[in-house]
Amino acid sequence: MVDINESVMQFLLAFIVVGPLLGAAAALLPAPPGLKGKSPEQAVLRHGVTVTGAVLIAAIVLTLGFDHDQPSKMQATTDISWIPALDVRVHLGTDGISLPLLVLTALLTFLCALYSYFKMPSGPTPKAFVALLLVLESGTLATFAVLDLLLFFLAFEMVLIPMYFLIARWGGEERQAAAWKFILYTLLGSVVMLLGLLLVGLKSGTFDMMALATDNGRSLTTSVQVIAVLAIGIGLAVKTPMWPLHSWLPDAHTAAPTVGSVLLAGVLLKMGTYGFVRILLPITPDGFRTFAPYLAAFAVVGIIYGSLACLALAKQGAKGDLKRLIAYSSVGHMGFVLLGIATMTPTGVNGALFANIAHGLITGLLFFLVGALKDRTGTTDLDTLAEKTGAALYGKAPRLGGLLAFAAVASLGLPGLAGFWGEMLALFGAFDPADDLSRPAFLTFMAIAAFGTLLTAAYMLIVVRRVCMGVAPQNSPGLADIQTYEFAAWTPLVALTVLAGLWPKALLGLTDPAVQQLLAGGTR
Amino acid sequence: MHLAYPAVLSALLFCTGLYGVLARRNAILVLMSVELMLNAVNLNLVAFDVWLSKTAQDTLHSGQALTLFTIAIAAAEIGIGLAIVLAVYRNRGTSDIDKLRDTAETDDGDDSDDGHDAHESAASTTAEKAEATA
Amino acid sequence: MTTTTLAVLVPLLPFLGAAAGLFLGRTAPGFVRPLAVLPSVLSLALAVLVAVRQGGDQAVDAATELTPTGSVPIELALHIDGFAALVAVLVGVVASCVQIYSTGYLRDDPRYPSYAALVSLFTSAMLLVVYSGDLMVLLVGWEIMGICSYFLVGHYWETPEARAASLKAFLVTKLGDVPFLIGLFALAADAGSFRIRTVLGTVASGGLDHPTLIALLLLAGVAGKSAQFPLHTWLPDAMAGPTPVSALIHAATMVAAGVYFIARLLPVFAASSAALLVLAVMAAVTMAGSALAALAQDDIKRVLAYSTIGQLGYMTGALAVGDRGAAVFHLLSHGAFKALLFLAAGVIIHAAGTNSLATMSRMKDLRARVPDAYWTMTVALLALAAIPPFSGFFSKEAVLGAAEHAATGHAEDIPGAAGWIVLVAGLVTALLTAAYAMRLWLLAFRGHGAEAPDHGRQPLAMNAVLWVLAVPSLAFGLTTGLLPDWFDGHDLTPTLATSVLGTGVALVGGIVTYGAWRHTTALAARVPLGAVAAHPEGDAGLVEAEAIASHAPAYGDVASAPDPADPGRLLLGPLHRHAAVGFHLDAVYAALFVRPVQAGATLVRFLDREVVDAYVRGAGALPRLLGAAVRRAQTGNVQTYVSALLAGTVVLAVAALLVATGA
Amino acid sequence: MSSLAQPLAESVVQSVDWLAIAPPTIAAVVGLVVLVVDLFVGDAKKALLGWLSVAGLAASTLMLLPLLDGDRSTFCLTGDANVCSYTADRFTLVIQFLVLGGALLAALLSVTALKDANRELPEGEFWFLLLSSAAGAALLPASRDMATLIVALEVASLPAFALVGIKRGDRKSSEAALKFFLSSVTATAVSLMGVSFVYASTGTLYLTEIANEIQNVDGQLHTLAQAGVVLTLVGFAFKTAAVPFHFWVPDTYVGAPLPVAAYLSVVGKAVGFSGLILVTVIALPSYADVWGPALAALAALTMTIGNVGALRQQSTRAYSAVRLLAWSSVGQAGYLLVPIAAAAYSQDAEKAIGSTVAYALMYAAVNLGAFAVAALVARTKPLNRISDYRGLYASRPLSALILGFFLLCLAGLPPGIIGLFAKVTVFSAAVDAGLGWLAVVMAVNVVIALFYYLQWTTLLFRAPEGEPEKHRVPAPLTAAIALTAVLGVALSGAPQLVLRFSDTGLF
Repeated sequence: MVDINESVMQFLLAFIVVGPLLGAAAALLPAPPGLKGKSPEQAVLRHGVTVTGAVLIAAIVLTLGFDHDQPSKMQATTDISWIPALDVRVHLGTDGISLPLLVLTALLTFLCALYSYFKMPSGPTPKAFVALLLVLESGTLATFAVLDLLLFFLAFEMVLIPMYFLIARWGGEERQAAAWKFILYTLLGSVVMLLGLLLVGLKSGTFDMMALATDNGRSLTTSVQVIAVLAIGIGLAVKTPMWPLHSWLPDAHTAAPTVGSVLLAGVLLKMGTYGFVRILLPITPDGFRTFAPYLAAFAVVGIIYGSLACLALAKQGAKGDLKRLIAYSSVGHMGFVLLGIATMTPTGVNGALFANIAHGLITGLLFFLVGALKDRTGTTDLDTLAEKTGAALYGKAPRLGGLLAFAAVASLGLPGLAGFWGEMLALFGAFDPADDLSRPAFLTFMAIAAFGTLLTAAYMLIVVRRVCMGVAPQNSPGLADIQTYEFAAWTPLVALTVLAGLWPKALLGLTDPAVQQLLAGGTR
Repeated sequence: MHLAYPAVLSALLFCTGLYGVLARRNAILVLMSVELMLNAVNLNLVAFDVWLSKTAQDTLHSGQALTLFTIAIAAAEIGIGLAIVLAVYRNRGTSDIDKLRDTAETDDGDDSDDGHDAHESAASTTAEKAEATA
Repeated sequence: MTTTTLAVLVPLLPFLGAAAGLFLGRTAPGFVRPLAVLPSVLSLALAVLVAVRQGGDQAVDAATELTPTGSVPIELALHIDGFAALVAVLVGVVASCVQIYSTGYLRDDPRYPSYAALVSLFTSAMLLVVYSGDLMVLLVGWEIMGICSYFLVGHYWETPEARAASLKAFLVTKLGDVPFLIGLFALAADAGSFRIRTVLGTVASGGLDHPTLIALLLLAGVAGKSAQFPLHTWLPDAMAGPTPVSALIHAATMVAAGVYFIARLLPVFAASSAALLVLAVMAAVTMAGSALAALAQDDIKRVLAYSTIGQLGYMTGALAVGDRGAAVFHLLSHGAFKALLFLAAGVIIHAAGTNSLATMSRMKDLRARVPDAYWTMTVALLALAAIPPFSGFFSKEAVLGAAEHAATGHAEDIPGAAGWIVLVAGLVTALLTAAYAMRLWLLAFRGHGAEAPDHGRQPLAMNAVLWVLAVPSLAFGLTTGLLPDWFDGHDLTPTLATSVLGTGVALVGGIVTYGAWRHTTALAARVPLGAVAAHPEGDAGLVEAEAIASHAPAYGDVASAPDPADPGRLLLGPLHRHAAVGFHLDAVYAALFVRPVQAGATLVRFLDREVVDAYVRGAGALPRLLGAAVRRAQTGNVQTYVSALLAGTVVLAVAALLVATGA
Repeated sequence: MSSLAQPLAESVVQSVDWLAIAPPTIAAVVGLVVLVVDLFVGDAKKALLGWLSVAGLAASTLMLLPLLDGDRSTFCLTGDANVCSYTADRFTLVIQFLVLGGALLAALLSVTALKDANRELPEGEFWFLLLSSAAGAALLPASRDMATLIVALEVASLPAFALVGIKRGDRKSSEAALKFFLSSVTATAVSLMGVSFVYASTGTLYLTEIANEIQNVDGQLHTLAQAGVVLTLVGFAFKTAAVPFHFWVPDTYVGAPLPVAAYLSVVGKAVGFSGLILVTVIALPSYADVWGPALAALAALTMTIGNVGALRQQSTRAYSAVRLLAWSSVGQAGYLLVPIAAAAYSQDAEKAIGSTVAYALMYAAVNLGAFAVAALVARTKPLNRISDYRGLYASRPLSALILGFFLLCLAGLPPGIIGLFAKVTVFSAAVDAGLGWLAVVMAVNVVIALFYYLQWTTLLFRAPEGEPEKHRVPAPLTAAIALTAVLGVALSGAPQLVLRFSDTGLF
């Protein structure tokens, strides 16, 4: 809307990617004399908030400066050669597909920094915590802003060490095993992805995503494309997570601190799905076409599997953990995103990207709420929370109960809230998949996935029944209702969920032209 | 004389040397068998050199040059080998190769005894040396 | 102000009221009541204005693109024809009455602000469904109504019945909505747009590939939302919510949305005669089954719930014979008198302190305690039983007339069989309706035994609303002449044959029930029964919550009561036990859906822990085992090292030679 | 007579290009000078020898600069000028830089080690041995005929045996020296046998000549030649500690003084794989189908056994830190062998070899850095267990961060960006050559390796048990750590400095 000249836009994007890194380095140094603040911990947490705030403002200005009439054109691009030997170029840029993800990441990290400024998770020095948080932010933002395959791999891996430490040092019980499983599983996936990326890069001669997308796989033989899609697909599927490769997610979420879970669910899962849209769809279309039905099948199984797992956890007497339940719900939601991508139609991919953003907002909010619940009641185990009739959160902390009900309803995909459009478009894409994909198969997938939404509604509302409703004995101590800082951290998420629900054009207007061009063979 | 004779002889020599290295327990004998292996190689080289120069392929006689080098190398090696065996003998009182198990990765928690038995054995050897020099 | 801006304001006002109510709820309690009532009344006024301006001629159409989707764009569209205008007025009327009634009903309930906001949100969602010209925006309104019904039915979340009923209500409607969504996709794929006008155009030009399949898919959604067989089981349980909610949602508006949707897209259904036949059979089964079940219910609100299912069966029957004028006419009149019945029932429950008819039949002079409720309820029951000159008679006769018209083969491309099915079922149900109406009236107001407790005058707000709704129940019949120009112009005046037959059958039903009552009422004195609320002096909401909670402990079942003095028990005979529990459909669903899903859940839990995780843990253990082997190989003996070295060399040499020569 | 003698003399006395052979010669000469000076220097000023050797190594490294412009070769055949024994081309210069740089860093570590050992270790002999070994190691990459190759290998190895056993009173040191000696000598004997077979089948020792002659080897000599090829590789594979020949590594590194272990892990390995490259790529390109699969199998086995061995190290056992570094160096040797194996399959062998050189440079800098920090910690905690590193961040934050950085470089994960890109070059060499299975094995190994590297890194940042005691870090040790750290960070910033060798032709 606001036209900002190109060099400022380039600087903004570069600042968004590199800023947090500098902030992380600065966080390790002792606070400068002027900004001492009450205590070193408070100073460094405030430093975290300021850096993430600056990055968020830069992201918002970038969005304002972004030319909304041509979202398919790559804007704010910087292109500097870094390692000629490996043909690696620092090629940054953003278009309709990556801009919303950039803003979502900047927002979620800022809210996490703000939340932990007031409520520092229990664990060692906050200095390391802020530094790791900023490195994590830089890694995630780089993943969405980078247009070079090897740099994408570098950013993909940059996220692992900080998240490992966040889980291992500030997590809940048996966090070590969960952190190990997270980092080793994801690393194996990403190294296999590297093989695929190298295969594509070497066979086509360049690692530049834009050139490869424009080439649309013409210079790669079909067999090379199939192998590349298999390798890259496995790496991305581990990160998404796709059904059989998901077993690291529940453990990581159960053990991670609230902020860690929010970022893990809100941002890290998106790197996998973004990889599918940015790399596999445009660069190796033929290879992806052979795997699309299998990907759709796994996605649909993931939806049903995730929902059934949540139902098992939500049952009375199953001693299910609430964070583990939300983790499995993420597996289900990501199943919809993968189904959307597997249809290879503009509608499906638009739905996938929309569901990406919606899942980030809603699951981020859910994890914040469960974290707040854990701070208040000391446990997230459903059976201890809801003794016999339920935890009666509506009675004890009405606003917290109301917000939890709102988040649950948004998560089950109520139309009018963000969760619905993504899933609906993915199903609509599956109803009429790309022409050379088998229609009957995708119709059955669509039917099963639609039934999945019913299961999602079932376990979400069972959770609301067991947590929010129930008989509150008179003598039970009332829980503290929502504090101001929690309100500040959560209102943006609630507002955006409602806004995206009521006015989906804000996102689909951006992604649709870019997706149309991406699927039409990237002709400029 | 046909090439096969020296080649077979050097192979035999090499194998005996090899057997010596693997089977003997005393370090000195192991060194001697290593020398055998090196001499087998020298024999091989010289034999090939003669065979090649007969068919005028190699006027440079590099086989013999390499033999000279190998002899020099063997000499240097045996020098250092003996010095090391002497050090082992002086430290342990025996040059029996099977006893050399200190640096192995044993499963039992040998960190505690490792530390002090290194000291006490050093103390015993220094005591021996002291009375030896005296 | 053009009609379009007026039309946009109609759903927008309650939405803004809801949003304001939610935010100001805690901070400024003073504003909550006006914020609840004013938007509904204002939107009612605007709806009337729009209806008058539209006046049944050309449909008001306006659209702006809501969002591109990659293939079929979704538009924020309005399509207001005669039907939409009038139904919107009905919604406005009932919503305003319910809001006013609720101010009295939930006078000192701390959760009133959120309740009022949700009712306003519901009203705006229903108005969105009525006015929307785009199917996807209709679905948005459709599902928001579902979630509002979930929250409102769960209003008394202390009582176990409310917790279970709210979950069941949402899940059963959602089960219907899944095929509904797929049906919408099919329509949009064939028509190339979600706009209703384009869809109707495509249907007219025969563009639908599989009209039967699409019709059946849409029918599943409608059955879920309008509580038709087989997805009707949630409505009786939803009576665990507050009475105004039942009056608004489960009598007049939400359940009517399904019928209204079919009326809007009738050409889609008319395109395949098989669909019409299925619709007719569904309507017939719904009508008969629910009427029988109504006879066996002890809870006054469950009787009315089953009655609603039956009357909706009438409307779907009218649609099955292709006359949407009759269907919407019956929808309007039923909306009015059924809302009145529910609100009156609320008053009675508050006065009697119980919702059980058996207990009421053991109280004397209940009618003296609540005269307003008594008279308005009598009017509504007569309308329900379709006794001339009440509004029910005219609308029901319109339906039976249309059925007879189709049965005698006059209606083109409507299968005669559908007409006969609807006609026969309609007459049987007319008889049963009169029967349970009479039973309810007798048990409630003709009870004798101990003096009914006296808790003083009912709040004015509640009584005033009753009289407001009594007017249309009485006078709506007179508008049969005016309505056709709003509808498609078919004549709605009752035909002689069906009127005589219908009224005769109704009178027979009533008299038989009176006879049975006279015979059994003597037994009432000998078997004392009572399920009375704990705090009768509380506000109506509190009394109702305790009444609902007290019913199951007192009688061992939430629906029926072991009362020999109940004429229904005599009339139904052996059928009574089955009718009371709604013909065991709940047990069937538990076996068909609930148990397999739970079994699947435990299977997944086992699979996840034992199979998927086992591979991951195994992959972790493998390097450890290998590592142990390697470390054990480090024996420390140098001769083993050298022998390994030489063995390695030999193996390498042989392998290299083989590979070189072989490969 | 004189005229006859004159051409004969001419033909006999070769013209020697002294500048080309400057780096190894300077190292050797300085070694001798140190040995002689040791006689005249009193006990107090023994440190002078240390600084003299460091200066000598620095001088020989600087002598590489003038050779940068063109390929210069010397000791050539009078008859055929381009068949030479010593060539200083780009490959040689890079490996010599690696070797001499590695020796320089090891020397810096040794200066502190010698001072701490206060007269237990003989300074004069130590420096002489170190310099002579460095000279041998510098000679090897330049040698272009089998004789010089074997001699250089031996000159690099023999002093190393002595260096390992130099701690007079220590049982472990002598035992380690004996094990190292016996394994190495056997390997050399086998290698010499291979050389003799190759010589028999080709009739020459010059690598370039072997390349031409070996193509037209007739019938029954063919199997002899193939056997010769494999046996020749054994000697060099032993030096890089490929799997069947790796058993000596853990025991030797534990027994040897830490600087020597560092020296062996870097320079020893450099000698090994440069020898491998010379033999395979220059001497026997036509036998690629023999040594290709052999090296690929070796690489896969080495990686897996090395990483898996390191996985099982318990952190509380004595010397577990050095033993872990030993096993990790075996694992890293596997990564080094992959591009050489890939050279057999890809058309552009030199590009693949460049990946090994690039990875080796990264590995050298980072591994020596890790050893330097290990030496620093060993000064206060002699048992050098991994558990002694617990909470290092509390007492020495900077060195903990640096060690963490080095370990993550070895693991190949950001923040160790140079480690990541070096691994990417090795991966791309393997993928380019179509060795898919090897790339997958390597991927699995990266994950296994991360486990023990990251376990050690997390240990650094955990809360320390006892109170952290503070004392001064000696100057040479800080210099070594600072040099490697700056090198690592600079390379992470601009990996092109190292990775460009994987792009340009080296020979």
